[in-house]
Amino acid sequence: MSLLEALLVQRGLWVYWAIITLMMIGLYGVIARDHLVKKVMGLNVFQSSAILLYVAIGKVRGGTAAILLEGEENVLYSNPLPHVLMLTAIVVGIATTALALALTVRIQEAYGTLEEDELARLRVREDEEEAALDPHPFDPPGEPEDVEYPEVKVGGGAGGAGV
Amino acid sequence: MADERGPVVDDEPPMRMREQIVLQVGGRLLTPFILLFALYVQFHGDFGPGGGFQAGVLFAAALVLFGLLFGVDRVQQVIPVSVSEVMIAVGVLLYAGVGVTTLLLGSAFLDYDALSAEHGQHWGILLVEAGVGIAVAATMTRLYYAFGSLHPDSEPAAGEHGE
Amino acid sequence: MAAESVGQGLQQVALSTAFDVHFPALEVVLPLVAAPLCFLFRSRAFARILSAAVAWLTFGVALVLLQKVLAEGTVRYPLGGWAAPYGIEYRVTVAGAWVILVVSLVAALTLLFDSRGSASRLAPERRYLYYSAFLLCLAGLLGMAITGDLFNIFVFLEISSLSSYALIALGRDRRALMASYSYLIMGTIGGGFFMIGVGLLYQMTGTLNVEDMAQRLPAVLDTRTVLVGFAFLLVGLSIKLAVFPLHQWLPNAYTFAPPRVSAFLAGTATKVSYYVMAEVVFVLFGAHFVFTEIGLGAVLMPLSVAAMFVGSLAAIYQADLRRLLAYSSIGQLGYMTLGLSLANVEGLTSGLVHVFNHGVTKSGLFLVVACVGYRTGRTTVRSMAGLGTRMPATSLAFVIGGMSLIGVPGTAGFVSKWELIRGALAAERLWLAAVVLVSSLLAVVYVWRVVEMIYFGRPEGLESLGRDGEPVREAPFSMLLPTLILVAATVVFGLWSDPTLSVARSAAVELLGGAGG
Amino acid sequence: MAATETHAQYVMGETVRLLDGPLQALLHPALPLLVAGVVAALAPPRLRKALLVLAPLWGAWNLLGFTSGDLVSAELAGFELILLRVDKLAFLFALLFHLAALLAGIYALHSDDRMQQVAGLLYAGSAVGAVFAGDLLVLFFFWELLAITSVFLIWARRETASTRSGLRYLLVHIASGVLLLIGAALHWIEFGTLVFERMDLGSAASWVLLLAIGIKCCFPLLHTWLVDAYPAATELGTVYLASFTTKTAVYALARGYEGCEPLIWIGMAMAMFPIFYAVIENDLRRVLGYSMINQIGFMVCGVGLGAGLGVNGAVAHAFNDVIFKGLLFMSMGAVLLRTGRINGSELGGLYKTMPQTAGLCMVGAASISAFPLFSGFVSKSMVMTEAAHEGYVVVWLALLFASAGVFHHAGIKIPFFAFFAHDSGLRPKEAPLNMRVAMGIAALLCIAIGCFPNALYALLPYATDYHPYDTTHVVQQLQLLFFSALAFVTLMLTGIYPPELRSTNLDVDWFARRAAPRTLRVLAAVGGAIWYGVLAGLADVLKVVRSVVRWLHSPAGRLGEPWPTGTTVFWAATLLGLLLLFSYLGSAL
Repeated sequence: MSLLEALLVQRGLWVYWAIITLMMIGLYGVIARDHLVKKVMGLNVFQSSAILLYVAIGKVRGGTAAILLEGEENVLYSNPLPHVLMLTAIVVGIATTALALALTVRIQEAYGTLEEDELARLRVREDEEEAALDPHPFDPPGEPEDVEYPEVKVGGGAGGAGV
Repeated sequence: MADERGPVVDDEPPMRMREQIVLQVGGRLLTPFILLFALYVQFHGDFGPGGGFQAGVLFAAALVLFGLLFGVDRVQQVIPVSVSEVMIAVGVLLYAGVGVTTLLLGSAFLDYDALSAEHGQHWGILLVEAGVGIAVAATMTRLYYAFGSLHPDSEPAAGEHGE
Repeated sequence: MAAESVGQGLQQVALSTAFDVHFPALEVVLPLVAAPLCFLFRSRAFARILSAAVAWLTFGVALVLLQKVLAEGTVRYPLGGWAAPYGIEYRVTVAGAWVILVVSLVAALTLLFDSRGSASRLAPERRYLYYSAFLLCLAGLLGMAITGDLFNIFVFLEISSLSSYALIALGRDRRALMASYSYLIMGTIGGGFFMIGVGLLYQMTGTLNVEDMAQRLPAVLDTRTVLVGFAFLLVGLSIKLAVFPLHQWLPNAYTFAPPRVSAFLAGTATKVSYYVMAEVVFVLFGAHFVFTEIGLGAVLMPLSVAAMFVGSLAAIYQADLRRLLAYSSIGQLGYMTLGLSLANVEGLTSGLVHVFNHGVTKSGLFLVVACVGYRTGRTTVRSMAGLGTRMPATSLAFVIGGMSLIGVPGTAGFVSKWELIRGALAAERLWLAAVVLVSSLLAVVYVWRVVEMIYFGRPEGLESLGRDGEPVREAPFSMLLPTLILVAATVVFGLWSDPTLSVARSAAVELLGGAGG
Repeated sequence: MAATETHAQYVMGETVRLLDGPLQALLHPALPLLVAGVVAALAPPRLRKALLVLAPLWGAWNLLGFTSGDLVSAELAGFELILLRVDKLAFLFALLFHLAALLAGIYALHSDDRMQQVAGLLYAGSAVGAVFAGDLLVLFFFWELLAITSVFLIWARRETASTRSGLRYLLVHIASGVLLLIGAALHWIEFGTLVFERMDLGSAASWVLLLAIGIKCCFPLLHTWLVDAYPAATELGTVYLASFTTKTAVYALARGYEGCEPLIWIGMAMAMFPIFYAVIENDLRRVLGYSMINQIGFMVCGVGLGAGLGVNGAVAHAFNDVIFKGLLFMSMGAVLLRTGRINGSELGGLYKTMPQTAGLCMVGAASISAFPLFSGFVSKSMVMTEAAHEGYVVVWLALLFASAGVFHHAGIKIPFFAFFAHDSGLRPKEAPLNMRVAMGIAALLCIAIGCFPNALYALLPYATDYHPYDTTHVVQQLQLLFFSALAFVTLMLTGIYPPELRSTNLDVDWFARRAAPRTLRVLAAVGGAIWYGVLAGLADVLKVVRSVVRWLHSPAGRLGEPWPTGTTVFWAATLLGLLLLFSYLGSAL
């Protein structure tokens, strides 16, 4: 069996490929997009992949919901625990998204933009203005000056030149 | 430095929405049923799939739908911002209160058997789920208020209280 | 405030004989219940008093728990009465009790700190939200250290993270918003990784209980799923722990948060993650698997060393005191992870004792900066010019805290560094000991900059005037008291290191399975 | 070996006493000065001045309560630390430091500079602490304290140049401290103890420790900090600096490396090479700095020659050197204070208005040149006698040459250029009274020790019956000095020696003829060029390191600036990938 077959055709494994793909899409969104809201969307996709992973874990082929039915025994249940856990994860996701969006609203109000590179520029300028109030002893503004050599006297007259 | 723009989200789309007769009539018809269904999911949670979280979301969905069609102010006539905030706290406290009660009754935290030997589990679940439902519904509503009524000097979203 | 806390305290004492079995739950439930109460009553004064009282109560409970754990071994508490592998179990170990002690102590003292002036962007009438979020954060951090259920750790992690994002965003400077945003992105990814890791391990073992899983894992350790799960867990925690290349959310978050939040988070948030990481590495997977079979040391050790240097070097260049302290935190966290990566008793002891020592020191220093900010209106290094005579107590507090950061003998910082060097020598890595010493020199430089400014700097022009053009005076007593308590603690536990060291050592021995490395 | 036996006698003492008897009532000898320093930091000027004089007296009184063999130890984090170990060697140095602190304290009375006065007291206290340190960790603590407190004396001048100098000074001394700590760690690993005792060269620890001490002791090539920093300090600061740091290092050498032969050769080199630099130097305080290295050379040599006369000579010379070098630095400080300049070519003719200072300076000059009846004579001759006695002819010759060189640059050049020579037209006031008092006491001591050396000999670590005033010594020394003086006078009178041309070499010793100056200059040039090349190379490396650090870590640097969120997430993903790869590979192996 080729690797591809092993990975794709083997029953049930495809779902993990889907999850990984989803996760990578999400991470890519966070890494590559500059717009803050798009980053949040990437984050949501990433979280969904994690949620799907749990759902996939709990699913049992042919299993039903885990409800005790009278008179029936040996029923095949899906594992409800991961699914229940995901309720919490979804709550967390909503809270995160809501908070992130609230922040973006605030950022838009404060800076008038949501592009991260622009925001970085603005913030750097703010940092520099602050730093300008506080010149650093080891790092004077302007050109980095040369290291001062320890004073060495070499010879007096003919022998050599003082430094 | 920040260039102050106008309102971030303007009122235009909801205004237009109010003129959609079909949507308005449909929405008005659907809202009570969604609310009822929410209650069903809430109370049926004892026996089958469902529970406070799903119910809360459904409840909030009804309010959000209504708000989208008729404006946030109309929903706020029914459930003012302050009420929604109080409900969040009440919901969480209901949940925690059951736990503390069991604690004070001498059992473990959230050990429902302490409430009543026979029906302890029932009552416990019922109360806890009610707490969750109230908290979730109120939080979602509050989130909708926060974003739905955005204008530059609005209150910050209370997203961090969505737990 | 006092009456309230004493009243509750008395109640506690009366109940304690029969009630102390519930302390593990109470530790988390107290702040968790208090948070919505603050929200419900919408009163700033009430919220202040309640949160301070609750924080002191949790501190008291933590003390009792620690004593109990030291006397009786691990304390277990089944939530909802469901026994361990099925229900969620709260499990207080020595290390866990140690961490919650630090967290609750720092919380209690920072809440005692009377943050005046408009430190946060909330309108005064909505300030209660701040305390609500603060308590939630506290509950989350305590919960992470107490619960014995992996998914529960994730939930508490998110509770504390979400509330800390909100708290950081409350900082007055608008840069706080971006700081909070990037922390949010990083934190969520970290939490997500953690959750995925837990899911993969659950898939292989069918349990979420740490101890139960630890028993089942050896059978499946050689599967790739477990390896992947481990990697996800570790990276997720590394983000929360600000391990070297993943540290960049931290400086701005600590810099622009409201002063008390900086002090609280700097003393606690990363420390709890450190504990969780130690638990995952040593309890869940075991030192043998992590360090011998997959050789994590080869990854973690260079990163820790890099963090020590990157953090300290960057701190040297900072103009803002808070950012200076934040970068120094990155360096100090490097010492802690280095201790963990040594995987011997001395190393882990140094890490765990540094949880306390650094927590106390750094919180104290952030409070010092808050005092300076309140009086001078600025928090740059330059704003410390000539404070030696005008704010003598605050200045002295900074000097002592700074000495602890350097690791001068007689301060708490020395105790942990000494232990770390012993760990390095015990692991026969002489160069590590040398590296630790050299990096301490960098701390000398950045601390010295400030000290020089305090005692030899001359305020120029308008700088001689403080906030609102008033002359700079010593900070008010209500701000000074908690600051001085924290700073005094660094000296007290620097000179009298037996209690901290012995607890940390027994926690380390316990984590390492009593085998002694 | 006889050497080690006698050594053991005084190091071990008779008994070990732990905090009983008179010791209980006494403070650690370093405490009076340290406490006074801390109090002075907060005290008003008047009280501070009183402390400057009273603290050394108090400390000395306290010190006199100790006897050899006293030992105080404490436990810290599982280590037993010997905070205090008293024997004759440490006692003598401690006494010396108190004396120096007293002289410098009196000398400092006219000033109101809190920083210098506080730093001076703390500095003296740390030197006292260092000589009583019984183990390497305690020594390290005081070693670093010494560096940290003394740098303020340089910074106190509050000029850019002195700030830079001070930073370099601090860097060098912190490095020395770190080396000491590394040495201590190695020592612990190798021998399982931290007690600071005589050790044999050979173990890694001994070499690292020698390097650490060597930096403070100005071994050749490690000496630059001294001539860099001393002239940069204030007039008061240099007096303090000259008394403690190098002498503490000499103490450490005497304690740890007594009788190690390499030290003889190192000492010889130290006695020789600074002469070339001193001759061509214009800044009179820097001249004194070079002569200081030269004098330490004698001491190092003495330590290398080993127990008995060698170590005795080294210690005695250290004692005398602090006094007469202090005296010379004080007189130059007075000149600097009154005229604001210190270059030989800009001074001259000051004897007209500063006669007392000039006279006192000449007493110091006579002492350093080892005139009979002055203090230098009674100690320097011990070292030279021992060198000859042990059969080191080359060393003896080199030291003789060095003596002549000293006479030239310190004995003649300093007073001549400052107070006589070509009249510069400056008419400054006489030095302040307190300075004259301090110099007067020092001068009296110089003469007293020179005339009655037995009091000093009684304090020395080894019993001695040495008599400096025998015919051979006196005649030989007088020959050396008078011929030097004769040559100098002849050259002056015939106009061959133009005082303003500072490059002209006046090494008119007995052996060097007219060709010598040229040779010397070429030697100095070649040596200097090589050394300069090394330094420049180092400086380039430093520059690169610094710019790399700045590029990485400054707020605008790659690692210092806040990364965009995406970058951090990218690193998270990368780390995850790395870890996956790593654990995969690790488990595959």
